[in-house]
Amino acid sequence: MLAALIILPLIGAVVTWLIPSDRLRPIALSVFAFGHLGVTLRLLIATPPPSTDGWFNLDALGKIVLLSTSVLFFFCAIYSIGYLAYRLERSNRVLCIGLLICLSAASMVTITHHLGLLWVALETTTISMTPLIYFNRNARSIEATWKYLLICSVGVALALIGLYFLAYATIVAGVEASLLLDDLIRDAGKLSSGWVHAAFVFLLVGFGSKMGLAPLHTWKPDAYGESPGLVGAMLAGGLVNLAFLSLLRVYQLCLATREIAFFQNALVVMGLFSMIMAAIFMARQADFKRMLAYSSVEHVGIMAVALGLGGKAVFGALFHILANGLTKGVLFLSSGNIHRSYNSKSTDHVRGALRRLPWSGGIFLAGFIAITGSPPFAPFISEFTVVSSAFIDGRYMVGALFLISLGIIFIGMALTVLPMVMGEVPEDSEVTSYRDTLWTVGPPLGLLLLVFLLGVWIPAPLLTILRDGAALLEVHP
Amino acid sequence: MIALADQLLVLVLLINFVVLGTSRLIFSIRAVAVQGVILGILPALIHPFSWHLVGIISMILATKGAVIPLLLYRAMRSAGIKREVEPFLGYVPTLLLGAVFTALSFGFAGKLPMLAEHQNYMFVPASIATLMTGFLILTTRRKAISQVLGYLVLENGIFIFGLLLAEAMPIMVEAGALLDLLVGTFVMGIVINHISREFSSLDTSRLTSLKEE
Amino acid sequence: MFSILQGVYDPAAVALIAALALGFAGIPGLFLRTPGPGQMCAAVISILASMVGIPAALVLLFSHATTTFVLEWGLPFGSCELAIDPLSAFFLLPIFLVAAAGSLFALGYWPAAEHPSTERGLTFFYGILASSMAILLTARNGVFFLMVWEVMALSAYFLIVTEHDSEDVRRAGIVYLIATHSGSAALYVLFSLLAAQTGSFILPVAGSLSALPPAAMAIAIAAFVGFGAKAGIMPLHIWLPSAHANAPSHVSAMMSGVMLKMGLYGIFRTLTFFHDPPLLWGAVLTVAGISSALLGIAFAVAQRDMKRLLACSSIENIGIITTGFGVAMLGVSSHNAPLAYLGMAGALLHILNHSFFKPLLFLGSGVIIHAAGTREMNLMGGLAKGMPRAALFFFIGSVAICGIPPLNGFVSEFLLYFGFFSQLQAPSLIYLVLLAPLLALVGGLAVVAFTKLYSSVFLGTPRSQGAAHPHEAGLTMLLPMGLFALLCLLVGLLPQQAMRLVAPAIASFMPQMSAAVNPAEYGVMLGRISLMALLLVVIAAAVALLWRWRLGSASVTSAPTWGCGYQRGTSRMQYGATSFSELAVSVFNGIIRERITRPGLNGLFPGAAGCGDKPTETVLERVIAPLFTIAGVSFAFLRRLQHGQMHVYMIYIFATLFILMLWAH
Amino acid sequence: MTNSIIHIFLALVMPPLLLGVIGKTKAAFAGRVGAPFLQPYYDILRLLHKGSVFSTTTTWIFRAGPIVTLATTAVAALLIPFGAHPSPISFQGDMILYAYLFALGRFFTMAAALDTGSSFEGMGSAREATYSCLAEPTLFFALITLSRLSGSYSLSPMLVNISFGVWLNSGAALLMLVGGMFIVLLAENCRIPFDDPTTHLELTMIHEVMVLDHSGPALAIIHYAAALKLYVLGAFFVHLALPYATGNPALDWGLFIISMLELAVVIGIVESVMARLRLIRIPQLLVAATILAAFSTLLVIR
Repeated sequence: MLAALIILPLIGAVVTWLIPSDRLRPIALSVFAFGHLGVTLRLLIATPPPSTDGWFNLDALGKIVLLSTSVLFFFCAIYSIGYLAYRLERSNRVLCIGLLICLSAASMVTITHHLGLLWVALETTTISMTPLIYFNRNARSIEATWKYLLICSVGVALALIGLYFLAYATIVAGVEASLLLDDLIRDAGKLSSGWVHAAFVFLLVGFGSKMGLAPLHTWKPDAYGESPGLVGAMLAGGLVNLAFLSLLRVYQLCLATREIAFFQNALVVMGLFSMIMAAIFMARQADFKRMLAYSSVEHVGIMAVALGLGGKAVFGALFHILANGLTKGVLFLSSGNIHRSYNSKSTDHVRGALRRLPWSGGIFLAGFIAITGSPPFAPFISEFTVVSSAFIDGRYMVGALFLISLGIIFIGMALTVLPMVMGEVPEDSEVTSYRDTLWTVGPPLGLLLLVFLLGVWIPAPLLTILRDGAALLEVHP
Repeated sequence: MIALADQLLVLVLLINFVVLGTSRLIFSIRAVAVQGVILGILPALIHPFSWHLVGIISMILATKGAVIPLLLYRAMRSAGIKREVEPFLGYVPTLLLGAVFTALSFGFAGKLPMLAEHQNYMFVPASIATLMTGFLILTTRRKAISQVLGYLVLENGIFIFGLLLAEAMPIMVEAGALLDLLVGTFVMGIVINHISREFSSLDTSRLTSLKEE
Repeated sequence: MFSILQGVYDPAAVALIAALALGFAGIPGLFLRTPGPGQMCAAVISILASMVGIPAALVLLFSHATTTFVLEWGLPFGSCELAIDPLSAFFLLPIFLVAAAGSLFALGYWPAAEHPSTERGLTFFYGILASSMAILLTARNGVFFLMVWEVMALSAYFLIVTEHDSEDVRRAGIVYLIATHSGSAALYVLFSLLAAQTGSFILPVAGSLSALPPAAMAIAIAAFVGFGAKAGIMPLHIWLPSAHANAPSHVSAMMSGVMLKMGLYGIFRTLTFFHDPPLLWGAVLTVAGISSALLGIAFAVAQRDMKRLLACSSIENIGIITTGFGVAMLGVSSHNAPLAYLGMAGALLHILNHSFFKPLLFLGSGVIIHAAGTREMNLMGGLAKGMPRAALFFFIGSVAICGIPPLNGFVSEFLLYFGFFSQLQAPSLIYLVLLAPLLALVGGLAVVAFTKLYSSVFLGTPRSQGAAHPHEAGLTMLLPMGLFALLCLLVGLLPQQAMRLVAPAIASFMPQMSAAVNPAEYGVMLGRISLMALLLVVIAAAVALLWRWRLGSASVTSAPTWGCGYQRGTSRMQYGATSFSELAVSVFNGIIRERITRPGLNGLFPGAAGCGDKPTETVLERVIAPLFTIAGVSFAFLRRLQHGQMHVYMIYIFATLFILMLWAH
Repeated sequence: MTNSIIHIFLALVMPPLLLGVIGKTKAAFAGRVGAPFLQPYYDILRLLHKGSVFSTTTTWIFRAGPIVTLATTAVAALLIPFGAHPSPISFQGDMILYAYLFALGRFFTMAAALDTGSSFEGMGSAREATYSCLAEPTLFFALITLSRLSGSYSLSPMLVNISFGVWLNSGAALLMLVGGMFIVLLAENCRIPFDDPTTHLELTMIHEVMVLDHSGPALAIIHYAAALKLYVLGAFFVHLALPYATGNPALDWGLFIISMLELAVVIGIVESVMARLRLIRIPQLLVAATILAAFSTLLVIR
């Protein structure tokens, strides 16, 4: 059953490769996405036991990321039917194949417990996304692609040497050389702290740059800004979570090695730094897709802070995986529609979106309210959990900085988003063929409803999964 | 045999300095190619013979020694550039920094516990030093090609470290090496060719239109 | 969801259902093709809900009991409790009243036929706003409270930006949104700290926490900032004037009449958690209150935009209420029961009164905007001729809000005054009595502001074409105004009855204090007041009759106003709004600083020239805006970090790695 | 009971006499014979018999103005004690009502003035508005001081309480209070140096210009109400300045009447020896009054 997660998308990749028509391909994509979603839900309900060699084990953490990725991918796939219909000027074969390969690798990341394999899968997602960012085939997009590729590759390379350090630590410790999470956790006590520390640093920087923690985030605004809406959604809502999952694995290891304090502090510092950076760059942002990219930087920061705080905040971190992923989907897809309709990403040209695109504009506005942590939307739950546990645990400084940067970000984002959606459409604004249709509006709307639902009611099974996940990340005395 | 390995590692370090010091792209490409070849030989020295090993070695020699350098060479020709003019940091300072980092990496390696059989060999320092060299190139060079070269050197550093693990977990090392080198660098090659088509130049200082005013 | 509502006869359940019904009022309209019926149905639903809800609230108020429900919800913040105690019930009254009146008023003021694009959203969010406020009062779980609070704030935002085509409206909306969101941040802190104290997000019961630990002080500060920003206490009022001015009038009525009170409710509720609070808290509230009263009314005097004037006077009234509450807290801290009782009674009664006359005035302003097509008082005049009834109601409101007998405003201020004076015999805090002259000054300025408002709008002759042909408002608009005017009169003439509404709320707020005083004596006092009010009416009637009789026997002629010899007097030469208040404003010069643009006249025969004035939003324009500019500049500097040069990005990575390495070892 | 009847009788009949006395005094200073003491009564009666002219601009407010002004002043007259005799109506907190009754009257007067749409009357009411709200705090400081001295919350006790004994104890406070209240008395009743009831230049008027358009009975009511206001505030002032009291009721009534007349004479003298202030100076004088009263309050409550 687990294998299906990996294989199904690969089959899909082959099929879409064979399909000649640019109109049919997205439909096939959606079909396979639906299949994947089905398998995912099936797996969440009836989880198979870990594989005997311990390489594959779909634990609670994996489930959360898998769920968010699969759901987001499903909606993106549906969206692609409507969206790519407007982009028939160029073939979408590479796009569809890339997405499916990425999905397969992503599933691999979520189900494996072998750090090496996890790393390989992660690298695969990075590379499979490269051509997608270059979808628009222009100078700006090639630049974005280049930066994305080089920075992420360097980052992942660093992660690799981090893993090597870890492995060498096992050899030095004289225990069975292995990168299986469970073995490592078992032998964690024996590993020499020198290598382990070095490993953690390299892994943190490596996965951090993939995740986009400041100051390793520099590729994000370019890549998100230049890639199509749905690719941006997958990057911000999917890949970010995969990188975060990898960090969670490292975190589990740290817990076992009792070296957690340094790692936690590092996470808090980097997280807050990311939030502040995002705050600075979001104010007066003239390009709304770049703004969304910085918002993504902010939210990985939130997750990092939450993880670093530990305790109750970890629940917030895990829930934020879902909340952030889905909300980012809402924002990127609706902003993609707005971009299509105005044929511009500049907030100087985009005005009165509520008038021109009542649905997309409204969804974008709602997404903005959601992502800035206002109830009744899901991000509120996670962000409030983080804030409250910060204050309850007496980390007043962290809590205060957290709130302040949230405040600045809200102001900056409001000053960008509200003028976009409100008011009159400027006369000189370009008139394009784009109209809101069920296919382009339905997916973001569906995601929005999910975000709202999770904001007022978390289903009991999901709650248990989240709690189990949090339990995996607690200090075991 | 393994004593010879150490000599080769010294060679690797020297090549690092060559790459840091030269301004002619073609020359540094060749240097990196040579480095790759050396790295290809190294496993043969430290591991017992096996067909598997032969496969690995030939693969590495092919990619590091031939394919990627050729790719870069073509890109360079198509873009019609010969040398890395005005780097962000002059060659002499770069060399000095390289020396400093090499020294540092020896120190760093000294602090870490080693297996007895690796104790008096310089795998770890060499790998760290190469890694740093790669970084140095990435941060000081302007041309996209030079940056790919930097990435390659960085990879070589990692690869050297991987040799220590080769018998403990071969799959891991190969996966790492192959995925990174083959796929990663290969894709980079493709992207570079795209860049040279877009800009008819590989000067990444042209690739700065995406920024905040 | 409400599976727990067994026995619908339970008044608390009825009140809750009515509250929810308010929320659903606007929903049918969203799905109807033609806009008209939706609005009508919304009005009917909310009126019915209020007819059910107000009696239920009254029953709960007088029952002196607290009813608690537990709501199952899927969120990991403990159980979600809803409870209605007399304090909540007291605050429920104005919500139901204003919601019903407003939605009826909307039928005439914002008819769906004329505003097809905006009406649906307006009606929908109006219901949501009312409902969320009602539910807010019942929330006893901190997180649930926050969620409802935000829903309230956001729906208010969408109501404010109904006419978002206009730049002013958008700016007002953004300022409001930023202000309220910053307030919410403070509330995050508040409820987190509370949870840290009690160990759960369930709000603690009254008097269960000690006020001694520093955390308590932090909680108090957070509450003051978070809720004060919503209530519009100076200097947290920045959003208030423009928001109230730019929202549709019945929305302004709802916001000013009810929503601001939610902030006060929050402060009340939070401070009830603590037993024997320190004097400082009361002192801070008192000072903040009296200064916002004074400055608020001073700003009101300076305004030339009718609705801004009303908004500023809201700041004043909130200030008066806060003063009363602060005094009450001081009474609690100093174990001075009469002071606590009078302060609280004054505050609560003024809350009630303000929710009568302020909606009346805002609805009236809506009628005026319909008639004159502007909010600019300098362009109006003489409207009373065309709309006598609306003018009468508006006049009642204006007199009432000045706190003048025989209307309701006087009663609540009277209680406060008496509280101050009674300090003269008190063992401590005698200096509180000095608040009386300040409050008197506030009253005097209020008279200036509202004579200015009423006269420049309704009296004299029209100052512009727009105001030349006013028409009487429709029944749906007059009915709510009449209702509020009637309530003002009733409370003014029968204050002791109004007192009975307040008593239970006080009892629930400070049981030991209200046990220590005998409300009867205040009842007697208020009885005298109502007697005097009646006497006043009688004498006035007598004089009027006498005059009638005289007029009957003498000749009555009518002629144009005597121009003191000027034959060519035009209506533009009247004393307008600005000129009327110019002298008074000059007294407060420096705080208000009207920006007056004078024409540069030169040459023997200068051409046509204009002269305008604009009162400054001192806090916003002198303090907040500069801060934003500074932040913008410094951010712009830091943004160079993202300059698109690859190798520097690499340096970032390298540096991070290096620093972390050093940190780790 | 009889006292109440006398009280009401005096309040109804005596006020215009004060105006007459003031007029006589000024005439005497000017070396004229001057109008008879009862002239104000004649004026009022004559006005009552005249017909009325109403501006076409006006609404019911214009007519309500005089009525409400008179009614409020009358009620105030019932609250204030005359001489040693407590007022007919007295209850806890009536001093607040007393202060606010005038506010009601003022509201209507100003509204009525603006109702005519005449720029002069608007000017007058603008001035009235500003000055009276500056005078408000002074009155309250006075009330606080008195309430503190008498330990009661009602006008009658707190005013009747003032005696030479009190003067001996807290003379300084009372002296300042007298100063402040005298200024307020003049300001509230629009006497020189604040306003000149007899000038003929509308630009300089405050109260008189507000009633320009009133005619006939309305004007009569206004004149009478103004006199009554002077009387009521005067009675308040007399309690502070001239607190004589003998046990004997009749004698006390006599003393009260005499002291009221004295007050009128004093006002007359002030009006004859002073010139009207420039309008810019008026707020300063009022603030000075407030400061005086505030000091007296601080003296008694510290």
